[in-house]
Amino acid sequence: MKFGVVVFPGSNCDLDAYHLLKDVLNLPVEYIYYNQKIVNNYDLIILPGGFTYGDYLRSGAIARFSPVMDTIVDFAERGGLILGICNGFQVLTEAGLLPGALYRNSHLQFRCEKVYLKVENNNSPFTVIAKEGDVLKIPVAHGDGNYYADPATLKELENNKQILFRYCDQEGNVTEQANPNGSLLNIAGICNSKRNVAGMMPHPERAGEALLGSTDGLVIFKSILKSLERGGWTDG
Amino acid sequence: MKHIVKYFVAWRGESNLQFIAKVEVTLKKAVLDPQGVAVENSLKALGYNNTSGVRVGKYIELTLEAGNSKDAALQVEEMSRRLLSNPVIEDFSYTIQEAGR
Amino acid sequence: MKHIVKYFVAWRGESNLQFIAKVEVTLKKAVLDPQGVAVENSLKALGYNNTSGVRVGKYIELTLEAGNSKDAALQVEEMSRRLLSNPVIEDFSYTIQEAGR
Amino acid sequence: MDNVAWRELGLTDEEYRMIVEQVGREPNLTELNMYSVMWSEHCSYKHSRSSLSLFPTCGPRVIQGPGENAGVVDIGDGWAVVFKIESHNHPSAIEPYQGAATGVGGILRDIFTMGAQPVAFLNSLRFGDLEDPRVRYLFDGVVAGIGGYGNCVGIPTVAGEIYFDPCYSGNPLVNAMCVGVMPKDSLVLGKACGIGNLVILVGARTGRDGIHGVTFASEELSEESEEKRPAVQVGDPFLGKLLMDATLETIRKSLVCGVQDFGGAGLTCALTETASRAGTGIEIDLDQVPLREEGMQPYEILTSESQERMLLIVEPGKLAEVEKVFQRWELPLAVLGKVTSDGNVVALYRGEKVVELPADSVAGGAPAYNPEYREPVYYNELAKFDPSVMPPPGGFGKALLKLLSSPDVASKEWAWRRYDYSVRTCTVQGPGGEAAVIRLRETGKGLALSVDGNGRLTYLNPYIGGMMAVAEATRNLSCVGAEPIGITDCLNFGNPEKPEIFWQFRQAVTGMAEACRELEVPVVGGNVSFYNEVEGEAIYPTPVVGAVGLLDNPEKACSNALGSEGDLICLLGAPEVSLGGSQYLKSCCNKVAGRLADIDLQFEKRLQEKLRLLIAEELLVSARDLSDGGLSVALAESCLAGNRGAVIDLGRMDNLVMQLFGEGPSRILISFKPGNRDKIVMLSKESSIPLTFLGIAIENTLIIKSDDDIILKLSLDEMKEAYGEVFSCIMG
Ligand SMILES: Nc1ncnc2c1ncn2[C@@H]1O[C@H](COP(=O)(O)OP(=O)(O)O)[C@@H](O)[C@H]1O
Ligand SMILES: [Mg+2]
Repeated sequence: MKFGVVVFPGSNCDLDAYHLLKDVLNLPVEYIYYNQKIVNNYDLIILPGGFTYGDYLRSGAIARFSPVMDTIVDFAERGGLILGICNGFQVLTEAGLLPGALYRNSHLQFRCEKVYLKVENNNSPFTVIAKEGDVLKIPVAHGDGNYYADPATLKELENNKQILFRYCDQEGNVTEQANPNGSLLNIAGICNSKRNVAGMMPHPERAGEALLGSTDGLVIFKSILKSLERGGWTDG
Repeated sequence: MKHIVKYFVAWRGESNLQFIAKVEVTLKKAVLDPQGVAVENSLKALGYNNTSGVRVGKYIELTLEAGNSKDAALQVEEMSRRLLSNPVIEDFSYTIQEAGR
Repeated sequence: MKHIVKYFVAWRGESNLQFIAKVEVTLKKAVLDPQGVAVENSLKALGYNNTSGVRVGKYIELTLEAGNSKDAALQVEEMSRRLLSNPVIEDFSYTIQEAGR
Repeated sequence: MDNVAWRELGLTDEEYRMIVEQVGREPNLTELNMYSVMWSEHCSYKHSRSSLSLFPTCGPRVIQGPGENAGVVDIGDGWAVVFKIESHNHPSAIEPYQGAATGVGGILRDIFTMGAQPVAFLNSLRFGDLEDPRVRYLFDGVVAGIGGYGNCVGIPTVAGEIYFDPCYSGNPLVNAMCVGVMPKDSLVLGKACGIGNLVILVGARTGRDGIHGVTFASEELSEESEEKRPAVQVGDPFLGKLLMDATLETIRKSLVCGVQDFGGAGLTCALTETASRAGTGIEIDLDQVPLREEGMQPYEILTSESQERMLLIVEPGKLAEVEKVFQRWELPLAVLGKVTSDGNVVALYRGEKVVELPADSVAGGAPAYNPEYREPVYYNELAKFDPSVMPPPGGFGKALLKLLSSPDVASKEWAWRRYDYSVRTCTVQGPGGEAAVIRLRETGKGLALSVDGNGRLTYLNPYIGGMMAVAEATRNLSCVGAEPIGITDCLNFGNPEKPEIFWQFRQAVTGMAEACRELEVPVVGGNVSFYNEVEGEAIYPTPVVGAVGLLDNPEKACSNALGSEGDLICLLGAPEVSLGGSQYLKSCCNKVAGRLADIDLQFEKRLQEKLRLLIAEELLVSARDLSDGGLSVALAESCLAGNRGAVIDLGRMDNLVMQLFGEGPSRILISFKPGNRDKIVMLSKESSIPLTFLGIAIENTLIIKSDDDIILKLSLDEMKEAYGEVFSCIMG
């Protein structure tokens, strides 16, 4: 088994993802640099959080043209598992690997806080060990997490059950108050229609140790391990 | 505040024309523009080696009512200076157009 | 990538004119513009009650070399679509002007 | 030379005479500019140097005290902590976002310059009255700028403090602190070592940023166009982050012999300081400096404060490897020249020698002044005020709500939720606690961090105020269970050439130094910011202390939140308090006056030691220092943090205002399980530390009784609203 964490110029949660995989979960993991090509056969590639290229112009806009992205697109097309966290999610939408776009939080401020996520769907390699309706406590830290997609795309996301997580309150109610950034339908995380590529604004890698306040983020990583044990993810 | 009150009154009194104002706000020339640099590098990496001097600024579009275009321009000038731009580091320019023309 | 190579070649080959391109990127009408709302509120708080429909976008200025203005426009169109704007949420428009004119 | 030149550059005739003597000839204009910036107060500390020598700077753990870019303290296991605080007050007053952002960027470079991986930011802020729209603009911009830079570079901002007072209206204070860690043996100093080694500049291109005070009367520059005017420094956190990673990589790979960041006075400072520290010289070619603008003059290149640049001293044989590291991130690198042996800094421009100056003279030759000082009239006047005549208008409950909703006391979450405080996944306790706690992955230990200062107290009594700042900062560390191991300080004052201001300065530094000695905590670095005045009106004298503590086990860090119902609540420490200078007087009675409670530093030390012991023995549920607002605010805040109520009985008391709102040092509100009571009583008795039983934790309501009379009763919701929503209301 091998995990890869992509390092773009300006990524800054690469270390956190790496640490979680290596030191908390004891998994083999290596960095993949922005100017490399993917040569190894990774079981999962993480696009971590941060401010790639300073988030100048638009979050993720410049990173998506990094040399490594061509091979990441190939990897996705071959069915490889990809998880974009925060800025990684933004890069994936910019690259067209996930539908929609993430733009300025509706209140216009960067927001760092613990939020609650409702697991909307467990039919994905990223949520398979969760029960639908489970509530996870995971922090967000972003300024551009406001998810937008046009009505047709939203409908498709719902119909295909591509919405993995929505912002909710502690009891699991999806309310406007629980929405930290103005995202349509309180969307916090989605996957593609093949279900091998997912993106989420909250940081599961920051919720992996009790000392730091929550271990709920492990649900996502353990789901990934579970589906890998089962021999990968086949749609359906 | 006196200025504004004046305009405000002016507008209450006579204005019935609609104008579209477009304001461009850019960093002053001597001020570092990290966004511009990043975008220029990215354009070059994409093969547009023929680009240079990229600057990234803000663009603001708004509708305003005013008695005439001169009055509209004065107001846009004023709001650009007071709110839309930060005179310490930014310059602005604008155009005014009567709506529906 | 093929596209770019074409332009790149074109530029190497023939271009000797300099153009100034100005690109305005705005959120699509259907996309809520929180910055626009905030600016409009501030304008109103300052007394500009006669303003409405404020939208805040980006303004990008750059210099490019090209053989002729049509070629320059094609390239600006392309870079706007690929990098400068995100078609999912944004529209863009641009103007081209020969430098020094 | 026309004698107008040096005066216009801010040098006195006597200073100019010293320069001529030290150089052995009259300097040219470029050289004079270099002297002007290096002999400025900001770089030469000419008014503060002799006072700063009062600070104790040594200790068994100190690896590097003041004099380098940051202080370095041993934290065991082969590791060291590196930290420093710095002001960016004046730039932030002009352009709050960029001023604060570049302040954060600057202090970040001071830390990684030494070879340390930055792990945390802190900040201490002061603004005027929020009624003023300009103040709101400054406040919002500064907070956004701190977040804008810190969030982007991926170093968590874990603690800070914010206060408001009209005296800071036109002159906000923005003090930023950065903390880093590194293996002890990878310490790098800002020294230009090794004759023949290369002098390299990496990072941003040099523009005309922040070339100030440089008004030339000379002909060549008289036609300064609009565009040549000094520009506000703009930070590029993206570049800053890459520069940090790449610089640290060269240090880890032992590719560099010296590293120096570019701060105030730019290239001039970096060149002369590194050469002076190493006892060497440097010769560079200004034409090699990558420029952002055309037509820059040598003096502009030499004094530009463009951000995100570093100076590296590299052996020629290692150049290729250094280049490789910087190339990975596509960072520009330029070889400017080399280290020489003659002690001179030489700069060539278009083939001509434009500068040849003794490095020691430029970097360290400035005179040290001992300014006059005089006790200001207000001092005795204000101390006479008798605050006992100020009962709470509208009752105790109303007064507490008023205090909780005053911007000084109210929750600063509106600001700190805009800072990424959890990136790097090491933040055990973020903003909102007594001190922040971060775990060190490498050693398993923890660091506790706090920043404190109280301008109002220091104004009323600079000597005690100075002691209080040190005591409170270290007390906050002890509240989480950490042992204070070093401090850094930022001294924000008015114009030191005014005797009353210098008196404030001298008194405050004396008090701070005494507290450091008694509490056995060394000062390993800091910063002085003078001339914080607008139109002759100075700010409150505001010394700010950044303190660093060590925790053997971060899992044992104590919080300030009440735990379960039934837990006992006690006051640990001295019961003496005063309403003089209190937050209560300011917020509820609109008065800044009175005599401060005294501080017994020996007692403070014992108290902190005992508190740490109680926490190490895991006897406590919570610990909170009593500061602004006294007992009442501490109780309310502990309730809010734990989402618990409390019922408190003060017994028979004559002066309830004093008991509830009076302030004084050396007091901690603790809570614990009833089963630990006997042990805690015994341990506090052992060191003769008073322990006063106050009450127990209950659900939902704070009730305070005196002799069976309920004198205050507030629901958690009422307090939450007062405490939690002020800034969203004011700032939107
Ligand atoms: N108030 C102070 N207390 C202790 N040390 C100080 C103080 N002010 C300045 N110093 C020390 O003097 C030196 C020069 O400070 P400064 O010029 O701010 O550094 P830099 O060049 O990194 O900006 C530093 O080592 C700093 O720690
Ligand atoms: Mg320094």
